[in-house]
Amino acid sequence: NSAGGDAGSTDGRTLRVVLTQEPPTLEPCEASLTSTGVVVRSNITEPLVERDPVSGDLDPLLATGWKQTTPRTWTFDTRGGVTFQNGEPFTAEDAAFSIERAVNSDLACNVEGYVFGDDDLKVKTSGDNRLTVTTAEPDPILPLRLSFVEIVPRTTDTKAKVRIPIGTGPYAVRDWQPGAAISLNRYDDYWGKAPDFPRARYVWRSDASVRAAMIDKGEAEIAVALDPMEAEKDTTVAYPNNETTALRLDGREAPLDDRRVRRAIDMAVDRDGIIDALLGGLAEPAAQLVPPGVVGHNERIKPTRQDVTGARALVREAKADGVPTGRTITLVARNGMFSGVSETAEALQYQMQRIGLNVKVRMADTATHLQYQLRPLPENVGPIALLMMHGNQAGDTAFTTSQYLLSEGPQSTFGSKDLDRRVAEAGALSGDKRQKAFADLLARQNRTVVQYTHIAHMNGLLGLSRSIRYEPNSATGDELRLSEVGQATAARR
Amino acid sequence: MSEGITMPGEEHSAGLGSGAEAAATVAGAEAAAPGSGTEAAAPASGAGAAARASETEAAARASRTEAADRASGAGAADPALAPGTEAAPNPRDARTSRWWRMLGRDRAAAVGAVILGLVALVALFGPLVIGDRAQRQDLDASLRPPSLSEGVYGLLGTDVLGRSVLARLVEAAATTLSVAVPAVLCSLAVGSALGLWAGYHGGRRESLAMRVADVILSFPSLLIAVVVLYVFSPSALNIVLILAVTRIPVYLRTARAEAAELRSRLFVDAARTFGTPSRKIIYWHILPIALPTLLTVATLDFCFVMLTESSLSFLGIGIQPPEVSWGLMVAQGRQYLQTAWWITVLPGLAIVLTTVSATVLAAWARIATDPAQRWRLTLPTKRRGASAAVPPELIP
Amino acid sequence: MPDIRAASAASEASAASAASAATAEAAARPLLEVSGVTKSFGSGRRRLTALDGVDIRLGRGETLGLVGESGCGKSTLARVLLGLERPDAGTVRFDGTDPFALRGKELLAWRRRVQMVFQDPFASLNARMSAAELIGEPWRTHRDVVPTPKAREKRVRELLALVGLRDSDAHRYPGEFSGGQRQRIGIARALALDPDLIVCDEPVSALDLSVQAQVLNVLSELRERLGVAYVFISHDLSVVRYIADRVTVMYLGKVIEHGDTEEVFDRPQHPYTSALMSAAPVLDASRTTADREIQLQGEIPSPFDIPSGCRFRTRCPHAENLCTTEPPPLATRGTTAASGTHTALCHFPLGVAGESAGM
Amino acid sequence: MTRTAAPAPTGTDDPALDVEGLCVDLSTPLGTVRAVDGVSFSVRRGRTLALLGESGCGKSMTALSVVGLLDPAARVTGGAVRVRGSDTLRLSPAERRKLAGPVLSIVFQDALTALNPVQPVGRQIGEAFRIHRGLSRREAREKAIELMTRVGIPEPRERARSYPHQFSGGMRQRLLIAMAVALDPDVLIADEPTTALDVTVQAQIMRLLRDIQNERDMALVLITHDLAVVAQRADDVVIMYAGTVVEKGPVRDVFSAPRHPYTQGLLDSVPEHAVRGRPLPAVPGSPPELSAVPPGCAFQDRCPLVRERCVRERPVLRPAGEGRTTACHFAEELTHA
Amino acid sequence: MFPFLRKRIVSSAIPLVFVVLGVFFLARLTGNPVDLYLPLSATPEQRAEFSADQGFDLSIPAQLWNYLVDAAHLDFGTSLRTGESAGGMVLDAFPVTLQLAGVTMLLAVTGAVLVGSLAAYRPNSLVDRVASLLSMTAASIPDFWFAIMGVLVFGVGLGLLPTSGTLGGPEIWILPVATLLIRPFGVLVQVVRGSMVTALSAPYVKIARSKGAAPRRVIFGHALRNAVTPVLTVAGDLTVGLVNGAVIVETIFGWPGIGKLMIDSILQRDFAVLQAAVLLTAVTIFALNILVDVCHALTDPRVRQAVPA
Ligand SMILES: Nc1ncnc2c1ncn2[C@@H]1O[C@H](COP(=O)(O)OP(=O)(O)OP(=O)(O)O)[C@@H](O)[C@H]1O
Ligand SMILES: Nc1ncnc2c1ncn2[C@@H]1O[C@H](COP(=O)(O)OP(=O)(O)OP(=O)(O)O)[C@@H](O)[C@H]1O
Ligand SMILES: [Mg+2]
Ligand SMILES: [Mg+2]
Repeated sequence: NSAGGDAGSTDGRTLRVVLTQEPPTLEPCEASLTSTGVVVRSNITEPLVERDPVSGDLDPLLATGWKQTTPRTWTFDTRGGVTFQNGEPFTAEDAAFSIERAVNSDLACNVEGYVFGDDDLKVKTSGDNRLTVTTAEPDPILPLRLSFVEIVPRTTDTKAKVRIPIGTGPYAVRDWQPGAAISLNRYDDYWGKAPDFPRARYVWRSDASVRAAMIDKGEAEIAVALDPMEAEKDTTVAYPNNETTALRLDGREAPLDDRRVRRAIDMAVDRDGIIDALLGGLAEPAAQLVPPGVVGHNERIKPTRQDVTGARALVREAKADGVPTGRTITLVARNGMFSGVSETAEALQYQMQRIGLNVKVRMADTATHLQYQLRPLPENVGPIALLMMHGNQAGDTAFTTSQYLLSEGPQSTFGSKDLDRRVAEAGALSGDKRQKAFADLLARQNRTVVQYTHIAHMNGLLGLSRSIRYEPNSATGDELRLSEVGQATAARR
Repeated sequence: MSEGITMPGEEHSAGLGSGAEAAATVAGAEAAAPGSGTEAAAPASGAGAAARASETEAAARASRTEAADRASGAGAADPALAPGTEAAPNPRDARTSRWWRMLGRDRAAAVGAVILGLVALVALFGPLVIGDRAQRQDLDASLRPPSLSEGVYGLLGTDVLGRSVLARLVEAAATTLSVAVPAVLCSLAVGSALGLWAGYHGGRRESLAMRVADVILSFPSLLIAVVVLYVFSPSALNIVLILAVTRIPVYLRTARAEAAELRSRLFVDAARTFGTPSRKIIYWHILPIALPTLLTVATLDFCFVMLTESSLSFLGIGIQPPEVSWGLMVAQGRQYLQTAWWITVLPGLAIVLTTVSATVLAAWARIATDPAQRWRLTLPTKRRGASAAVPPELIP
Repeated sequence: MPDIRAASAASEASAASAASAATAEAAARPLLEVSGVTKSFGSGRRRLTALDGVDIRLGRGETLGLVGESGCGKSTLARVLLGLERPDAGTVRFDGTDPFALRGKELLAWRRRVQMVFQDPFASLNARMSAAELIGEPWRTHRDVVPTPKAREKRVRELLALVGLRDSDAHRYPGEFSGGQRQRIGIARALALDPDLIVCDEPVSALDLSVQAQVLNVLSELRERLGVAYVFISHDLSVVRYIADRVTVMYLGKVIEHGDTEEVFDRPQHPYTSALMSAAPVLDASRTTADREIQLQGEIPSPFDIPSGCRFRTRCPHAENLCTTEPPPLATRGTTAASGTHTALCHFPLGVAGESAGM
Repeated sequence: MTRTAAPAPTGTDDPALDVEGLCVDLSTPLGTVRAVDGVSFSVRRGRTLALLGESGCGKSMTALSVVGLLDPAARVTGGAVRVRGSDTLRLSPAERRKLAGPVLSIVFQDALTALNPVQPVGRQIGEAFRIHRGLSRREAREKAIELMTRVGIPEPRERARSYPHQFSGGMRQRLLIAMAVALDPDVLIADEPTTALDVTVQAQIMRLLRDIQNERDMALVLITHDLAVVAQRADDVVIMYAGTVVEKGPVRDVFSAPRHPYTQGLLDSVPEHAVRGRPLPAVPGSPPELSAVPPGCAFQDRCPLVRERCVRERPVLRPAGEGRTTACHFAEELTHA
Repeated sequence: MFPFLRKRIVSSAIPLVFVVLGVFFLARLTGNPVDLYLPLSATPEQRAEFSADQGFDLSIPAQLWNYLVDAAHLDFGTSLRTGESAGGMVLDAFPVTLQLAGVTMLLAVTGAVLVGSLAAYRPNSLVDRVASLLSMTAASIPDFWFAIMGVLVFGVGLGLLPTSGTLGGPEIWILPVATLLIRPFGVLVQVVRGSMVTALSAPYVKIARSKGAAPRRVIFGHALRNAVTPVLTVAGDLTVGLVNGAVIVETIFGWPGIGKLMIDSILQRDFAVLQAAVLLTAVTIFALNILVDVCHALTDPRVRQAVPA
């Protein structure tokens, strides 16, 4: 620990990663929290199956194969010859235990609510290597859901969450100095390919410029979530991070209850301008809540082109019909949602004002923002345009629609009966039909409901030191696989 | 340790001769005329003579003061306005012009005053001139560096939304001042009132007030800020209120200390012997004396308030866009430090310049308002000796 | 002092009436009667008795000189007389009433009758008020005394004239006056309410000789013309001897000798008084004091720890065992002058011819 | 110059302190004024010279310029201050510091503030030994205790550890004297050493000063405006008015037969000489403001003898009898009055 | 001295109570933290269950009572965010802040005493004016700006210092301390200068000079100790500011101090941690005030003997 600061010295053997914040815990069943998952997932612990972030296909990990035996039952074959970092062998019992612990216990694991809702799962093992999971309703995407369950040994505490987990992953936790750093050691008995770096070390800085400076200074090899300003440097790599920003318009309050006004707002936004000037060009204009690569993404809908005159005309028209377009709309955004968020909010406000609406900005903290985002929605706050960011990590639009498009969806302000029905129908489908049904659904919301003014599919910006080689993908933000990082033997790209 | 002594190059004769002395003598002679004129009318004997002699003396002294003031100020005394002919100079005019002259004597303070004046003018009238320029966005013109070719508004470059930094600086001046000034004034008023009351009465009332100050001081002000700004609305008014509340202890302590010291002064005792109620003693006797110190603290606090507002912006709980303050500009611009320095350096410079000017001016004002120190301003800087101390209450 | 006499007719009139009233009632009852006044500060071990059963009496138009070592409680007594400090025990009767029992209007009325001139003319005038404002300050509270602004202006001019200042001085600030002139403003302010009693706490000790003479002249002039009574505190014995009718000598919070000025100065009974007299340097070089000076030994005892018996015994050249055990009795000696007696608090008062300072 | 412990032999006619034509200029709001104007006097060892005059006439200023402790606002513009054969005004600060203490020493008036409130008095008294003799802390303390005994502080060993606020005014003044005489200076200047004290204490202090002076054969310059003190304690007197010397001579002679109307006025206004009930014969008026000392005689505004010549011409110090000088055009009239 | 201290301690403890109560209620005003800690899709039942677990379903007075009872047993609850004991987290974070604040104030006071005395010794000299200007500027620079500049210039540009972090040699202290330092230093220089000017014109300084004391002796032997009272007061208050508000430095440089912990727990509605942190800082501030008083008493014998009125 000399001149290199927290991240340790540049010894070429330690991979130093600088995050935005300290993980509150490393408990695997909380791995769907970004700040925990980025350290734990696929580094310390592994799930049965994993989703390929690029193709969207499911790949075997601790399960070698799976199939749906009845509409409500799936069986999994687990991998043999795998040991936990404490030396215990991995068996189907462990997998069953982990599922029980994450989904059915009283631990209130984050993954439980996030991926599985209320429904409990029935888990059975037969022999060391076979596992049967039974759901209450038919579930075509159960393996995908199970990709969120990190496998821990049977010895793990079931009464309380653990801070430092044991898993089967390529790295094991060596040491956690609270507030300062988390160090990992390569797990030498890892069943898969041994990673390049024998050691890894996480530190955290909340200021993006400091994270960037650490790469520049050679104090870290990887820095996450850099500011778009840094995009021009050759030490940064952008990657699509599955996040989509949008304005959610509260269709219950005038003037947003008028579709013309909502459509006008959609037309008022200068997506290209915002992306170029504020997001460093690191985003794609969006027309839907899910990015390409997610099941249900509709290739055919194009982002709305900015059309100020058209938008003004719509607003005027609405006004002529007695819609109180002068009422102040509150544009709520969250500090730190993404880099440049407050400028983006200002730009949106300005653009909305240009078409004759009255808008004020309110920057909120996470807790306050959540009050606006989640049902029960706050009362008596007037018309709200909520700047939100949605990340579909699971890769299936069903996760999006149930939250954002249902008229009673937890994160939706309104909707239509027709759409609700279609959502229910699409959820039961699989394969191409599923894709088509969801794609159609998304296009339909844009035509009939217009609850969202989609802004951009975001990109993350990763700082990478020249000494390493790493290809980020859409999952990098949630699951930074250290084993994919290699020493830069040859010149990088 | 003998810098008071200069080595005379040659033996200095004991008699008259220095230019300054000659000037003083002339002034004295001038002044003697009206004095002796009045004397002729009055009878003279005993203590009466004594009294009268001192009257003339005082009169002469007064007119001398004016004469000397004039001479030293303008460098050319108008003979038509010699003390003899001048019946009753308007004291207000004389006083105002004396202030200007004293300001002129302190170059640093004069520069400070000019800067502050400019800032105040810009804050008052700037927004009228620039119209909506500070808000007008042009995403295509994002981050243009300062240049002469882009018209007035391009002079200082543009920010990331393509807004003119100059226009934003102007508008931010208004916001910044409209936050800092009321915040300082509120805490000044409340804190001083409480502190004077506590200090004058002493005893239980004093300890009560001091405990209130302790509570406020040991409260994490960030907590209050977050609660008020996130839970209630994050308006400029609320920022003003928070800043005002958290700064109250500063004035409270200062005022208490001053009042506690002043309450045992003889003229306060004197007022009590007339039966003057405490409220009025505080208002008539204590407040006027404590005020310069309190105002100095206030000026210095001004700096603190601006910085705090800026730090709140850094944490995202300061002035909310699209309103803009210098602090917010610095905070928002910090990520462009490497690519577009002007967005953050210029407002930072504005803060530094304003507060340094205010501090310099406050130091000057302390001397200028103190009759016992004021004369120092008439000396050349080198010989001015110790100027007024920054009061110890300069507590952040 | 012709020019003081030349003051306006109004003040002349009020002065005359006050003077005649004073003479009429003078015999009837004393203006001021203080008996057994005790005052201490602090508490517990740090308790300090500043006044311990002090008695004084003062008739109308009389001047009482109060002398004593530094810290013996003179100023504290003055503050008690002014109602600035409430005594722990004992009574103060001003013209028959107890000022500490007064409230509201009556209190204000009493406040009008007793005024004070402070030792330090620099500190007792608020430097930010003009002479006129300073003199008129009491009227801000006592609005009825001089009701209209016009009348006030006039009265300020009268008062200025009375103390020998000019009209034009009204708009000057204390900083522009010399020490003597300031002290006159202080006196004028004390006179603004037409008081019956003025307590002067070392009014001249901050002033130098020639100014001191000017101020003393103003004070005695006023006494003659307005019939004001004074309590005159000083430790300059020659000044007291010049101005006072009676003298009270204090030591460590107690009155140890009281009597007519001439009596006390010429035939002191208490050894402390006698030592005091002898220590005062005199101008007349032929009468150098070196030979007859009574040198007091030791320091003044701490007021926190007052000696038993006679409090002067620690330094008294005549102290005997009795003095340690018994508090001294009040020794009274027949009077020579017309009024009052000459008392001393001593076991062994000095004889008439004995160690008299013989000035 | 190096310090030699042995005092210069007494009896020589060389004055221990010789001030000649001292002028001090003062920067004031009204410009530069001359606060001390050509003041000359000298004093031999064992003798006492009194500097007498109204408040503000420049007595302290004279004393401070002699010891080199003037405020930055004031500066010496002329004259010479000779001690031990060298003119202190022409010495470098470091050389001057060597004189301060062993040769020239001063006692200030305000004992309340002149002692450092946060240092034990023993340390303050011993400091001179540490500076000039390089004694250790302990040795200096012993010396300090000796001195405290000398000035009559009871239980000096214990009291050396006390702080100034634990002493009464008179004791503090004695401590100041102890401090000033620590190194047996040739010249001791006492600037109003008793003004704030009451008569019995004043008498004690004056006695102490006299005893110490006799013991160590010092020259004493006593600054005061108390005529009685001067009458009793001084050999010679210098009377100052508005920055100038108006009369100089042996005390006895000057007081019995003043040759300047100001001296006369001063002597008259002493209440000791007054008859009760009669007004005191005060000197009317107040001294001129330094910025406006009239041309001619500075005393003209207040002088009962003022003539036309006094307005025109400033009187210079002239001999007026043996050992006496006065600055009055009409000194003879007073003499014969 | 002891009665004086006892009295001071008793009277300062009262504000402590108010601070604790105040934080409790203010925290409750910020709303229910349930949403933050449950997944966005959590059901109402899950929310209710979570609330019950954490005791947020009780009435506010009941919550307060529980809190006070637990606090009396030095149990400050567990952090919602990390599940650790709040008291432990706070105690872990505190030394960092204390060290930062301590080092900063030590340097600030020493530096200010040197610079301020130098300036005061020759008022209005070049040194004085430069020192005054610099100190005023230092006191008015936004600290986060200074910090980021420092990182870019010294960390990246010149490569002299590490950019941030807490582990490593003494060099890692430089930037954080410098950032924290500027304002207290600027303020203190002015305070020291002011009170030194006063002290240097005091009569006892004249006496010291009349004894032939050299400038160094005059300044440090005599004037300084007399001038130090206001400096101590201000330094005490500045330290209070640092204990309460090193947030920005801790945020930028990644120091896991109490300031950052406090703001994080405010933003995360982690009441237990917030309450524990505020209580600890309030106690520290209380101790600090007493310390300042003791220092006053140590430097000034008059204070030591003062009879409490
Ligand atoms: N407010 C007070 N609190 C505590 N002690 C006091 C107070 N006022 C006076 N004393 C003490 O009471 C004693 C008498 O004080 P006082 O001022 O009356 O003396 P004095 O005779 O006027 O002295 P001087 O001649 O010095 O003016 C002194 O020991 C003084 O310290
Ligand atoms: N630092 C200063 N700044 C301005 N004027 C000063 C200063 N010191 C002294 N003076 C003025 O210089 C003149 C001479 O002062 P000095 O102190 O020598 O008088 P003094 O004779 O000692 O008077 P006192 O008897 O009151 O001590 C006075 O008019 C005084 O106002
Ligand atoms: Mg007194
Ligand atoms: Mg003097």
